[in-house]
Amino acid sequence: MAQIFHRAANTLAKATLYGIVLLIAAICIIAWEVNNSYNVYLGEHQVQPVPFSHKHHVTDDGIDCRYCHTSVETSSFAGIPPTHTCMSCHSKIWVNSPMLEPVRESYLTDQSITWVRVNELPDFVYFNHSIHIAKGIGCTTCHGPIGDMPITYRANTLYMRWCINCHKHPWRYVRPKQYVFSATYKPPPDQDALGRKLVKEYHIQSPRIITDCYTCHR
Amino acid sequence: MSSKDNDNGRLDLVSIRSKLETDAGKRFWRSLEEVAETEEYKRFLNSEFPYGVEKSRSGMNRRDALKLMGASAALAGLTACTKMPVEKIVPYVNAPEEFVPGKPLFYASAMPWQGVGQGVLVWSFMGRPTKIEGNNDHPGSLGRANIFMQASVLDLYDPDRSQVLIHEGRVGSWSDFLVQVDELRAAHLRNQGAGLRFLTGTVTSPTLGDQLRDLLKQFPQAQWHQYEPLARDNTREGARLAFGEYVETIYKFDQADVIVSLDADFLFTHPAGVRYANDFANKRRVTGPDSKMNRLYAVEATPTITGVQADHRLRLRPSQVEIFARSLAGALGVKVQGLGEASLPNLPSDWLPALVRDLQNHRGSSVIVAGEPQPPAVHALAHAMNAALGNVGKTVVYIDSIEISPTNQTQSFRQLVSDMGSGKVQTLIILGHNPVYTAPADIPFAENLTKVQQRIYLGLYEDETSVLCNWHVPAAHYLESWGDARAYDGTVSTIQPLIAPLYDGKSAYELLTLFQGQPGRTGHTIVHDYWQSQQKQLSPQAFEVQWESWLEKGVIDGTAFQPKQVALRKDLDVTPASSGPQSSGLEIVFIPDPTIWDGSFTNNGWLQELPKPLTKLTWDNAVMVSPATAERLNREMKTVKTQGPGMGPGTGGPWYSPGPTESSKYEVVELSFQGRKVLGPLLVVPGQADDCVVLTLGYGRQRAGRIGTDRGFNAYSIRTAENAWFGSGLEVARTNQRYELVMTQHHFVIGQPSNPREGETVSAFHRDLVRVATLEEYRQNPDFAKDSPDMTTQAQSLYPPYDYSKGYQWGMSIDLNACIGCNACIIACQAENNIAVVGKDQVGRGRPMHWIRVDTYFRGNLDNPEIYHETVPCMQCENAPCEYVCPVGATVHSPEGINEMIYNRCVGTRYCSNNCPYKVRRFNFYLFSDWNTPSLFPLRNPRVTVRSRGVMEKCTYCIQRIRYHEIYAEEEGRKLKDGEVLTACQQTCPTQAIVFGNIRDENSQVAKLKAQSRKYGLLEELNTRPRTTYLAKLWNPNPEIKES
Amino acid sequence: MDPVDPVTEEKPAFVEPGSPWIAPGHSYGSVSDRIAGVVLGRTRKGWIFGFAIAFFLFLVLNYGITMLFFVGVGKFGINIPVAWAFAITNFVWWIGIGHAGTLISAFLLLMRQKWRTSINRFAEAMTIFAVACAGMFPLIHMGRPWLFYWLFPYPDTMGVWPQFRSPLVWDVFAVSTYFTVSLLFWYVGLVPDLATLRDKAKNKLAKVAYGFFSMGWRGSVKHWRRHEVASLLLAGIATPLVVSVHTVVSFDFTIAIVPGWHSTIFPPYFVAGAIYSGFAMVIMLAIPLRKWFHLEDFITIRHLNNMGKLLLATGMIVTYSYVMEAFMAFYSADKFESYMMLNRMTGPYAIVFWTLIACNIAIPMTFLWSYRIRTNTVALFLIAGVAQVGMWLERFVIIVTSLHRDFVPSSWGQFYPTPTDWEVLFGSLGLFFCLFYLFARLLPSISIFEMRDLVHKTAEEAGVIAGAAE
Amino acid sequence: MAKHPIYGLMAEFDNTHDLVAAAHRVREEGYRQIDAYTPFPVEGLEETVGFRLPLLPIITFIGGLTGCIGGFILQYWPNVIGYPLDIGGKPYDSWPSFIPITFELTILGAALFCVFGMFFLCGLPMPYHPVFNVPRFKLASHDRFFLCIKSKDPKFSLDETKRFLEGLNAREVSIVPV
Repeated sequence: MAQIFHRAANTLAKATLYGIVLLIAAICIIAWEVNNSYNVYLGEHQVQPVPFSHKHHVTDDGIDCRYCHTSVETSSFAGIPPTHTCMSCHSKIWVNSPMLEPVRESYLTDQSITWVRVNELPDFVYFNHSIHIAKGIGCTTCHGPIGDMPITYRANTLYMRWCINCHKHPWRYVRPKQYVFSATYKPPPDQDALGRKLVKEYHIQSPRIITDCYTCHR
Repeated sequence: MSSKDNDNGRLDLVSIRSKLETDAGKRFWRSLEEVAETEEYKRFLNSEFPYGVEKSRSGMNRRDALKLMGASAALAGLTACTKMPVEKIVPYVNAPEEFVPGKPLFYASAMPWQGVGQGVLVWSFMGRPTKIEGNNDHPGSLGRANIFMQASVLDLYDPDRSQVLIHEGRVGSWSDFLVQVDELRAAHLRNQGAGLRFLTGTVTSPTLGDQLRDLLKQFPQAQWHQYEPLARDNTREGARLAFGEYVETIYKFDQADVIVSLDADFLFTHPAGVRYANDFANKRRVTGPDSKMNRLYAVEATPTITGVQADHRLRLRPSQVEIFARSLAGALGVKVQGLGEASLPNLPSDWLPALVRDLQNHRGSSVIVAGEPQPPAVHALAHAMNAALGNVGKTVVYIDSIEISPTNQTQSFRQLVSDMGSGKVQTLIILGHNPVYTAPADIPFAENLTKVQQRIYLGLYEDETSVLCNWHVPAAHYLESWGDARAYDGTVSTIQPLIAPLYDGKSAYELLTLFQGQPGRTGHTIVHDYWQSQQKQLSPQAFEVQWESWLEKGVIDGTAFQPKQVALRKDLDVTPASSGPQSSGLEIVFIPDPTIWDGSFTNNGWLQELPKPLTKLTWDNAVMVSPATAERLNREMKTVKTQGPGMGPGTGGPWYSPGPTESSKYEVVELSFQGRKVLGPLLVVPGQADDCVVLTLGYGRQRAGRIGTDRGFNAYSIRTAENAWFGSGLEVARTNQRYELVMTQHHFVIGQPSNPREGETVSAFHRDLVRVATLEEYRQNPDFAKDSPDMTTQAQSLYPPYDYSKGYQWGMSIDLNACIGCNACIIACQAENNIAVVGKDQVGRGRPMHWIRVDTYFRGNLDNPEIYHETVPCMQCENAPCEYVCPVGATVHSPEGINEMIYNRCVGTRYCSNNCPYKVRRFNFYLFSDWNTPSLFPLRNPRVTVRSRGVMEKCTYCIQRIRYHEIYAEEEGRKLKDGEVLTACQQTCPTQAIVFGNIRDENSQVAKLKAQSRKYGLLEELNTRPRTTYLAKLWNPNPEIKES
Repeated sequence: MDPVDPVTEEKPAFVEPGSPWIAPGHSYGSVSDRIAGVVLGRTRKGWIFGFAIAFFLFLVLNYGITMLFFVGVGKFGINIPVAWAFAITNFVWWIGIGHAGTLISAFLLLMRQKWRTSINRFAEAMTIFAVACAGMFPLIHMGRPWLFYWLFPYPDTMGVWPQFRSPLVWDVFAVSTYFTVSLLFWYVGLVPDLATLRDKAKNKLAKVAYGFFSMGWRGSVKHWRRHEVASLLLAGIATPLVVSVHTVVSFDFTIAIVPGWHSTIFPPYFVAGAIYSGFAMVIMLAIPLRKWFHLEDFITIRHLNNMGKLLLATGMIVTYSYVMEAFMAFYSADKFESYMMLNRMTGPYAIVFWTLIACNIAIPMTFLWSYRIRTNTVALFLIAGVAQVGMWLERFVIIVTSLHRDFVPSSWGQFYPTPTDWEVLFGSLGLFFCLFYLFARLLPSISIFEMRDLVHKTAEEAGVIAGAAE
Repeated sequence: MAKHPIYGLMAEFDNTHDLVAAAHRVREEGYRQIDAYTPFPVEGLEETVGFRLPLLPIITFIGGLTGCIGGFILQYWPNVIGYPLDIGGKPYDSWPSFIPITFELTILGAALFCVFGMFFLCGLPMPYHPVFNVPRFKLASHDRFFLCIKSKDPKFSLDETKRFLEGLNAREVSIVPV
């Protein structure tokens, strides 16, 4: 009887088998990485109608978050500043800057500026800003180093797994209330001890309660 | 969420939509004229299925397929390896001041219903009204609402509302209309208003009344007619018969211990039904064996919401009610002329004497109520009896009529039509109420309408009347307009808009002001200026303060009418209008439909799909007869050949898949009444009086919209002015047609105890689902509702119980003794929780979506059974059987004891529903939520996820409300107070039968109710440990009456 | 029998004298050729015709599934309260059918039953195809089938996991394990036969294909020894597996509290029922197979008789279960259980219930006692068919009649099948037969090497080759 | 050791009796690198080809144990540590509910290890093998029995071994090229 396969087929067969295993592993790892960064625009600068710089306004000018995001302490929604807010300064400074043309146009034509949403959650997630502020979770905990962002980008995946991580261990992320709006706050080395103290002080509920599904989904 | 704010500080919806909706929005909003002529639009109008469902049934088109693929990819993308879609965010240019984005605002307003103002409180999210509640400050509401108030918000967003001004069948322009009005005004000014007529419904609005009076002054020859199909003419005429003038009767059910209803459905159809239900239930509220209850005797033809609550219910044909009233009056010693000597042959012998003794024992704390269907004589007798029993001033109070101009509307309408026929009317301005459809069959309104040269119709819809008019002006919904209306006790309620008119609709005020020659005035100025003119003593600044406070409360203080001293006429003569006893043939009875009323809510999907009390019929009306009459008819009916197309089959399927049709097909009969004929499916209703046939109004409409057109049959077509409520001489014949009726509860087992052995209703008691005792039995054995020890939740488990001893522990108590089965909770829940409407076909396939339902059970004999309503939301079992079978953990338990349903995790195995012993879970078999109709998007409650296809949903104890309050309490560093969180069903319940709260707090209302001995849980022997529990039903029968 | 072997063109070493499980006159070569000939011979018209019918039904299935995926699971006649109906009935039915294959190959192997040799291969194929059909149903009956992977444990972006207390997750593991193990078992058995086909094939493509899948099997002693050990081990673990799978499937019902589902008798009852329907299917496949491919020498009347007896035995267990179920319903004095049973017998679905009793008990239990009927291929085929229908109805009755009237009477309802229900039921038959037609055409329906072994043993026992081994 | 251009020598037998007898003789003669090829498993050959206690049961057991422990942890971890949730009022560690999956994964692990272990031990896949060079070897899957003495056997000598094999009632002895 004649050989059906060349003798190289033996090596090929074994190499294929091991290759398949390796390939699957590689696909899993790549998928994981892509899903955690590329798919959620992690660190990706969005093209906005106006190249608004948080770095400039927050760090250089020292404007408080709440000057623009007015309802962050009172409502689920932090609030996107109306054009009027921009114009309250920019009718006086940088009045001729070509970069600000869309802002002026919006104000004159009464047409809203359409921004690209950077930190976006699905519609079935009912995130509430005010309770996080009230319980000592700082802006930068979720929004990242906003004071260093010339163009705003997403600093965290905002995946449920990521949210749950904090809800399971709030003491790792909570900060004193006076630093909630600080863009430069760095957790102290004894964060764990401080966190546990703050959790008690701010009556942050037990992880079992705040990891409950209806905390965010309704 | 963006727009400029208009002068009212509220949002202009059009610009929101045009920004949010790109493609669909354009088509829908910018080219209405085109749309109006397209095939698509016609198809919508003729479509049998409500929003979106039709497409799901008949397959799909390319766009749907792409959309579904897109949707599924997007959904999957949340966890799978797909890039997230980029979203835009659009801020304001100038933010309105009172807004905090993401927080709701409340505005008080009022809904005119039967002309009477029903106080409402409207939730507004970012400028869009989404939910109606009752107004606490309003005497007719006390914070509660009925189904019509709850559902009215859907009408606001109804995509079928007329959106453009129509002139001679084509899209007209407002400026042309103004020119036309100017010409008419000029012409009529010349002829003193001769030939100028206004046709309105019942008017209680002081402002509108003022406008009309002004018009009649400007045009002395003009006339104002009022007509509503359910006009309370008998009540009015009864008062005039008794007292010689039109007065309004106010009943104080909170003072009444014995109540006799003579065909009166005062808990539901009365304009003050919400308030009366509250007062009535308060007198039946039992806290322990020492509590007292009122006693209700009801004499009526077909079981109504009120009659079902009666401790003694007597089935009588409407014509016999009058005889009963006369016998009762005689027995009570009322001395009036023409009382007569007739007596009822089939009245149980102990009934009348026992009732008389009971009434006489409760002089001053009893009340006799005559229902609108009864002739004026019965009303007069009721007044006389109340006077004789010393009730006047105690349980019965008289006030001036709350109407601007109380009239006998039937006469007024008849006169208008005869004038139209004789050519005396040149200009007719119709303010709503669709008279072409609702006119009595013997008053040829439609035929004579075309003899009027200028016919102007202000209406919400393009309907039967609008097509016969030269001008159809789209009306503004009450949530879009300024106005006012009097409550049942005369209190003026203000109506303020929550949103700018979606389709540039006009209110009646704005239309009349044109004829007044003041075209520039807005609705706001009209109402504001009228009230300013009434408060001349106030400076303009002081008035503004006053005005703001009125608007805030929704009522104008001190406008309630004071009790009026009236005396019975000495010469009161109640001789029957028609001589001789009623013939013994079949009697026809017309009642307003318990869900779509007189046809004004025909195009409301929520109300169409709402199961009617008792019959649980949806999407149709029926020819209702008692079981005995059905048997008799079955023997005696002759078969006729019908002309025309008949009723059609309802819905159906091919032979190999008949669907539910065969079992739910009902025999279509032909009704002939005074020479007019109508076809309708025959439906047996236990508890109805024999030998009468009951029809509900509001169906069979030719032009109602995609929801309401061609549903059921038109009872108006055989309803005459003379026999507006009932009449004898009806003939019924068989047609050999069958028609599918769709019900959410199957009564096929009633009266057939042999097969299957245990009927639906029998087993409800066998299974202890409804627990009931008389007050006497309860006093002797307060624990009658308790489970026997071997069946309680103390069942042994190998597992340790879960620890529910910390934090809030939510629970609910439903008092079956207070529940009157009015369905308000169902609609409130539907509005609050974005529950989809699925259509008749899907309901017929057993797929309704209501999260809370009202089960009806019958006990006792078939002819006059006791009837029980049981409201069933999710039981929120602590040991929930649904949870441990879910493969993905989409339903889990919260530490606060709520059985959670997470839609976005659900993959739709439906195992949880199978394992739910209460069957309270609802499944989106198709894409039931309407994702295609832009006008419905702003209706949705933004705090509740709109469910997609293939997910389970169920009652959540309104978790969005709990969380909302919980979060703000947490921020304030305090605990929630009892009563701070109200579920939607609880908030609207007119009788406060539903109470929700923290059961761990011993002082909470719910904990106290649960501590009562009447408390029981459904199917507790399954060890489900339900958090929703019931308080057993109690009857308070008269011991002197022995009923079989 | 031709004394000359067509391959070697020599007289075979010996021909066996025949035994209950094989007709006389076969040699190693003749059995190899006969069975391989089915695969390597020309395609017959009858095969094309049968395959075309099955493929048409398969297209019907595709249509039904496409509609389900695009329009919604509402295409089924399901509702609340009957949220499960045809799809789950089909699932349980197909899974049950699968059981006979594993039982024959594993359990009978452990029991050293020689007669399994000629039926195990196609019975195992039947198992795999049946489980494939079954596995499809839980997927298509989901409301959002595109999220099926949420039932598998993997580290997702949500940080959540399947709910491991749910019998549906147990199903996922049980069915996928069952499918995997059955496939492996089948493949392990096929490898030597694939080598035979490789060596016999004339066509280059067939040679490569069979060569690829036989992986270079050369029948070495070490191969055979490991093969035997592996087969035994697999048989040893597949036997508890097969029992566990239908036990887990029965947990779908017993874990629930629905009257008519919540019953401790279900696991053995379901396993017995599964074997019952499985053997019925084996019979229904064996009879045409032996006739059309002329395999009567290998699948003898005695085989059919034995399978008939097994059908009878499992049928009796099923009968006992029915009786016990009814008895316990009334004996328990549980009002829900007793009503459920009464409703099954006299309610709207009574006709289905009594048809099931007729199909599963009355007809088979009456006729299968007769040797003449068990050995009459037409009668046996018909009885197996009746039992098959009966078993489908049994699942339907369990699922639908229990659900349609459960605890709260106001929520009682009815189930009416829709066209889609029928499409996927008959469509799944199409899928099954498509696969089976392909199998019968492309792979040996009877294990060749085991038949050679049987020839050897038969000859040995008859003394044709005395004491060969020792 | 000298490199041989051939793989070995292959003797063909008509029946098992001859094959087994020959195999015994070959072993007695001192050959150790032997293999036999048969169309079905033939008893009594393992010792002659030097087959020791099979590893397979141990591999299978390890597979089963892995599946068992892994399966239980897979369920225990998310339910008790990873994301504990109240499911129907049951305790987080409701281990009886975890048994079915643990069992199924035990079976799965055992089966996978068993089958892949078998192929691994057999050295499969090996589509090319010198024995296939023997023209009549295709009968090894038909009705003939082959005995091969590999050239790497220290005692192997082409001529001697061939002669020896031919004396064993072999039907034919052929050279197996590499």
